[in-house]
Amino acid sequence: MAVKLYIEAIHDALAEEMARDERVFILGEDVGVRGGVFRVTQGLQERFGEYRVLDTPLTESAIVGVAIGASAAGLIPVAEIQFADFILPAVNQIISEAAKIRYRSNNDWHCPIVVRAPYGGGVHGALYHSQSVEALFTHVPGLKVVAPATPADAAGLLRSAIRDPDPVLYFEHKKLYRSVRGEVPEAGEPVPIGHAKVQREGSDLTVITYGLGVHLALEAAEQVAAEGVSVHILDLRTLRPLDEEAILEAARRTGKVLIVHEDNKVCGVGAEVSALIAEHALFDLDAPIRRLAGPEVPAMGYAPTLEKAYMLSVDGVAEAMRAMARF
Amino acid sequence: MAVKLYIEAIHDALAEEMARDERVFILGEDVGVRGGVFRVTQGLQERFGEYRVLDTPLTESAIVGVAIGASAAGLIPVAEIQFADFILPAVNQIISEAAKIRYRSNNDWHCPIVVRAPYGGGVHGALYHSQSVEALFTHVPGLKVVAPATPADAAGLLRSAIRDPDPVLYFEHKKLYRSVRGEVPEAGEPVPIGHAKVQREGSDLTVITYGLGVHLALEAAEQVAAEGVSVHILDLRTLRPLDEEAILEAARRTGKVLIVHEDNKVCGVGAEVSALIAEHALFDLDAPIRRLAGPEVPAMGYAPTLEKAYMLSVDGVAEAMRAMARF
Amino acid sequence: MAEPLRHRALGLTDEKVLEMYRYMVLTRALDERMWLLNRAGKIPFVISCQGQEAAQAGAGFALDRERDWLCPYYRDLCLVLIWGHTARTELLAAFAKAEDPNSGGRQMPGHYGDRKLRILTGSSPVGTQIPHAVGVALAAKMRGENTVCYVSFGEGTSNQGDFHEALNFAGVHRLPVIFFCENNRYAISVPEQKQLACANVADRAPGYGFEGVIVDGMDALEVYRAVKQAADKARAGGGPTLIEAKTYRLAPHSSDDDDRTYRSREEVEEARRGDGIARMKAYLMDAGLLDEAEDEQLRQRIRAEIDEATEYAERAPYADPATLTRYVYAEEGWADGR
Amino acid sequence: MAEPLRHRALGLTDEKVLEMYRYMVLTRALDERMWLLNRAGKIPFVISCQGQEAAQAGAGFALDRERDWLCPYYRDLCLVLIWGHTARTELLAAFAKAEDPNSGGRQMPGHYGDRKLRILTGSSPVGTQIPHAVGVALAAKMRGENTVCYVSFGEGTSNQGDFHEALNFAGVHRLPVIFFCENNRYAISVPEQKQLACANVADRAPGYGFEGVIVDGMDALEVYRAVKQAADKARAGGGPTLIEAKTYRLAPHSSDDDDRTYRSREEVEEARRGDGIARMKAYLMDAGLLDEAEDEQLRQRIRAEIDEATEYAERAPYADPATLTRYVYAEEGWADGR
Ligand SMILES: Cc1ncc(C[n+]2csc(CCOP(=O)(O)OP(=O)(O)O)c2C)c(N)n1
Ligand SMILES: Cc1ncc(C[n+]2csc(CCOP(=O)(O)OP(=O)(O)O)c2C)c(N)n1
Ligand SMILES: [Mg+2]
Ligand SMILES: [Mg+2]
Repeated sequence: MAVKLYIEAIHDALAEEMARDERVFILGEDVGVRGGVFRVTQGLQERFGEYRVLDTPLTESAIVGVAIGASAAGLIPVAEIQFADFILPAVNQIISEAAKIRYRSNNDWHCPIVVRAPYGGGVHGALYHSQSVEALFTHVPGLKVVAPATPADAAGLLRSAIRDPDPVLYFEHKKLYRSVRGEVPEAGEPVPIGHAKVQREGSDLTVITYGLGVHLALEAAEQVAAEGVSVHILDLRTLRPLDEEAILEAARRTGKVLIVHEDNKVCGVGAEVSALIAEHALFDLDAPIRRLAGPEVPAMGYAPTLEKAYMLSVDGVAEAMRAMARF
Repeated sequence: MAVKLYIEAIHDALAEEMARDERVFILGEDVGVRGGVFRVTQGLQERFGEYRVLDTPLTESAIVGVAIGASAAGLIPVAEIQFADFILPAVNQIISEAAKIRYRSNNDWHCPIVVRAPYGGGVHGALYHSQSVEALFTHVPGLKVVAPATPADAAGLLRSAIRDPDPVLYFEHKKLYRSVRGEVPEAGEPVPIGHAKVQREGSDLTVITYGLGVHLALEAAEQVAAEGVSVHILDLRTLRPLDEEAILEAARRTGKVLIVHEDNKVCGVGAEVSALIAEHALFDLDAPIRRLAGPEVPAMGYAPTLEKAYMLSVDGVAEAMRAMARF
Repeated sequence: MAEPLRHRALGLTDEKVLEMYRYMVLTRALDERMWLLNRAGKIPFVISCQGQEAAQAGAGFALDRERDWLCPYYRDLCLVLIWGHTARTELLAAFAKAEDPNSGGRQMPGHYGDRKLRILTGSSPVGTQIPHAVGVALAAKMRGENTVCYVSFGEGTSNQGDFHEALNFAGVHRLPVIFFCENNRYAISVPEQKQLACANVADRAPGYGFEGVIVDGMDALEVYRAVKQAADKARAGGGPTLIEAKTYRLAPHSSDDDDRTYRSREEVEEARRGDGIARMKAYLMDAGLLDEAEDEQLRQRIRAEIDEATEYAERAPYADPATLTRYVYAEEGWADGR
Repeated sequence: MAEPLRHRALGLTDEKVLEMYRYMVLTRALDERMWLLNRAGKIPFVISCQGQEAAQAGAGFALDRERDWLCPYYRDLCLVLIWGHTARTELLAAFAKAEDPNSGGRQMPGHYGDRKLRILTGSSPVGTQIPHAVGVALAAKMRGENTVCYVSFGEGTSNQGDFHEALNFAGVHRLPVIFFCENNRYAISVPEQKQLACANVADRAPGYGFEGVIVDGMDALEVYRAVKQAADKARAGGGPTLIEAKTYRLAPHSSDDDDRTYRSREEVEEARRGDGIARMKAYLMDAGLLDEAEDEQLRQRIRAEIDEATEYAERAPYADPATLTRYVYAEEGWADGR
């Protein structure tokens, strides 16, 4: 096992998949010569050539649309959207096209594309370089959506996304890029899409979360453990399709569910998680299902005061854990 | 009170608001000379002139973007998107721009636009003329989203939307246009945004729904009433902001909640409704919260067999009511 | 009598030009049949290509049916017939039957697609196919394949953002793609003067660094010439071409439209006089390749073919409602063989 | 000595041209200060306009500050200073302070907006402001107001769908809008040859039925001429103009960028020799309107102004975190006075 930064895990998995299968190629803004504004694709153009790491014009809809066409012709495009906030011009290509190509052609055509996008806040990104956009896509049949929290899952889910026969949106949290380090198996095994993972075993309450939330929850769980509260943590990893079984099991495990995500609360992924539990495990609950999520504002402010007020924190999560444990 | 078709109520409210306030104008594809492909704006260009009912080029992003600019300059644009399915090219303008203009300018600028879009199926519209797209927007702070079910609400909510100082998405169900008739107050009173409405009082179970679902639920309630099941029906009317109080009250009223909508289930509006109840009224529940919604397929097929299999039906709703009553 | 030799000068045999004509007549007859079926309440919807057959026939014959790709739009009935679809397949689509190769009755008619024929599946939001075509061409360039990707759309659609982004992308990388605009003067009710700020869609090509060509879309041979040139150029590595075929939509926008609300009958009649099918017939008769009796025979054969296809399609089964939830994602064991 | 009279021939008084120069120098000094503050760890981010001041100054002076509208982009520091913002307001934004008139510290610096000055609020996704400008111009036309709306953007952004849709819309309705492209040769790391399939962004104008003008963006007076002509034309009902100012981005894309990874130092140095501020200074000195001593005085006054503004901005308070949830929607009692 090698220990890697989250961003290194993504970089290396990309390189390995490209070496493994020559149909895989990357396209996006500044991904080539510059190696990406976050340096995720650094060195890949030198290694694989101009066309396999293609600098495109500044046109998100075309990046995804061209990827779709190339995938129809037998390639496996990995499109990079520079910031998740800028995926919105490509929404029509993603939802009207990529998501529906297999269904509308009655299984004749398919669309094995990956769309990678750095999301999330806490990096002075202000309103338009901090957003979480996953909930716009988790509603859409035909799409798969993943959001890894650890280097191992970042690598493993990227491999799965690239090998998947259907379109996968791959959201990588910017704040994790260089703040999280972890072991990544050398073997290069994919992590299957659609499977949540228990990140900590516990018995008093269950936290269901993903992305940065996993790390906040793990730290908060340590905090409250000292106070005798035992927290069970489920990392969703895949946001569509949700791992219903794992969610229900985690909920039943403790009877108390706290859902945590950075994205806005209303109609976020947490709503679906909660609804699933309310539909299938209601009588196993000992407390109302609580959601701790981004406040209902369009996005987070640039001023440090505002960014901090927006972001989830270890203390905030710990506080919510305590309140739920007391319930 | 005049009795009007749903589509007439929309047409008349548009005309009255335009007459009342000369800043109000309509723009969209085929809205002028043709009077709209559904004839919602029929006769309005003759009455108000070419520019107040403006035929635009075939460009949804520009329709919304131009509306935003015109609203900044003091006008009140009512943009028509010909089919809700075709709102997707305008998503960036709606979510990145309209929804965030007030917030990002710290209350300096505002964006009083209305975007009208016919949605929903059951009219042989196949995959791309039948979609429900509301859940893409109900997640977004800064937007308001309404979906009236009756002619009176269609008129009253349209008035409110036009007079609202913030962007409002107004979804009108195509199948209701000419199938539903009802009384519309002459006075032209707005129906306030953010208020649900009890459409039927009952005591055994609560149905929470909107749009076409209201009519299916009302019919189904009649069916099961004959069998002794008393159904309470709450019509959400506004999908963002949700009327939390009314939702919780309706849930507590019977302790059994069935949520019904045509849109896909996962991460749909029903998920938020369910999560609200699971958060705030959990201990008032006598049964799991059930959601009856569109199946998890990209959209509904053209073949009548597939359309029928997709659509909610009175029988299907009645069956779900019975199951819940028995619980 | 120089005129009658035009097709030979273009490298088209007598047989080919007659075949071209046959496709145009077949298309028109099939299109008319669909209107009849719609008016008889047998099919819910028709979207018509009347007036655009010549443009499509010229284009279809100029491409290589064995290797080129199509990203057509909903009026390209003649084009997909040339590419291997039949009256039967399109009537199966019109009746929304399970056997429809385009979508198994899932999509409206006119939403073409067929993987084995390299017809990329299309949708309704206009213009989305244009970047797809660029992606197909990019793949061809990356793999050094000598194929051309052809994509078509209306003049209204040339205002969509996707048009712009796609043409620029193709221009930057000099990709082997032909952008074919069937300018039929209207986008539903909106006439081209209210739709386009420029006189010709082709005027936009210089903004993408390649050639824009205007061609009389009622003249199949002229369209053939333009598309052949563009295809040859693309295969030689010369990059994309934007071709604008000036046509006219003779029918209402669709069976749900009433075009009398926005254009005069005189205007439509005037356009009808320039109909590409009549012009092709006159050309063939002038050239001594066709006489009235042969034409009548041809039309009879086509009618029979359409009758047979109608009967077949009408009787064919709908998709089993149990298939509603299939093919959202790849199913267990699915292998695309890529 | 014909050259030194250029500004008078353009109708600019000596005072005006000196004022123009002052804004350019102020802008550069302010921009440089922000880099220093960033490198000192005092502000998290800078987006720079170095190299584009001349283009902005020429444009700003050609418009009517009392009635015209701006939809600027993130490099338009010089433009918004001309329009009434100050070193203080922009440093407040750079420090993300509550008093920042653009956004109260909610947005990154460079996201200009000020309702009382008719500077429409901007965002980060590029190009979205272009249709907004068309909407402002549409409102002006509908109300018979004699205002012009000016919108600017980079050459990379001219590939976005919104550019295309907006320009066509404005062309169809001949709206009073000026589309001003500040072509600084790069979109982050992507050079214009990989970004644009055409040689000039201005080549796209014919596709929208109006004039495209190329102007030397390092020459403030030439830009003034072009924008003035476009504004006069727009006021006279002549519709839109697309102006492309050829400039060069002298600094990295932003404080997060390292431009050595994609362009040579030689190239940057070469461009620096054509810097618009130096050229304007030389012009003024040639014209006898400025000498070295006066220039030094001017720069000192500007430094003092910036020092004072820096101090003020640094000390100013951040937004109270309790304001986080305000202004998502209009609050009770809010009246826009429209
Ligand atoms: C994005 C989108 N907006 C609106 C529509 C509705 N619509 C269908 S066809 C059409 C007009 C298309 O005009 P044009 O591109 O000229 O093609 P034509 O139908 O004339 O061949 C419109 C507005 C659509 N299908 N997609
Ligand atoms: C829609 C969108 N995609 C990507 C970005 C990230 N981004 C910010 S500036 C920029 C380059 C812009 O280039 P250009 O339009 O030439 O303007 P310049 O910065 O050179 O002045 C990019 C890619 C963005 N802001 N918006
Ligand atoms: Mg047309
Ligand atoms: Mg640039």
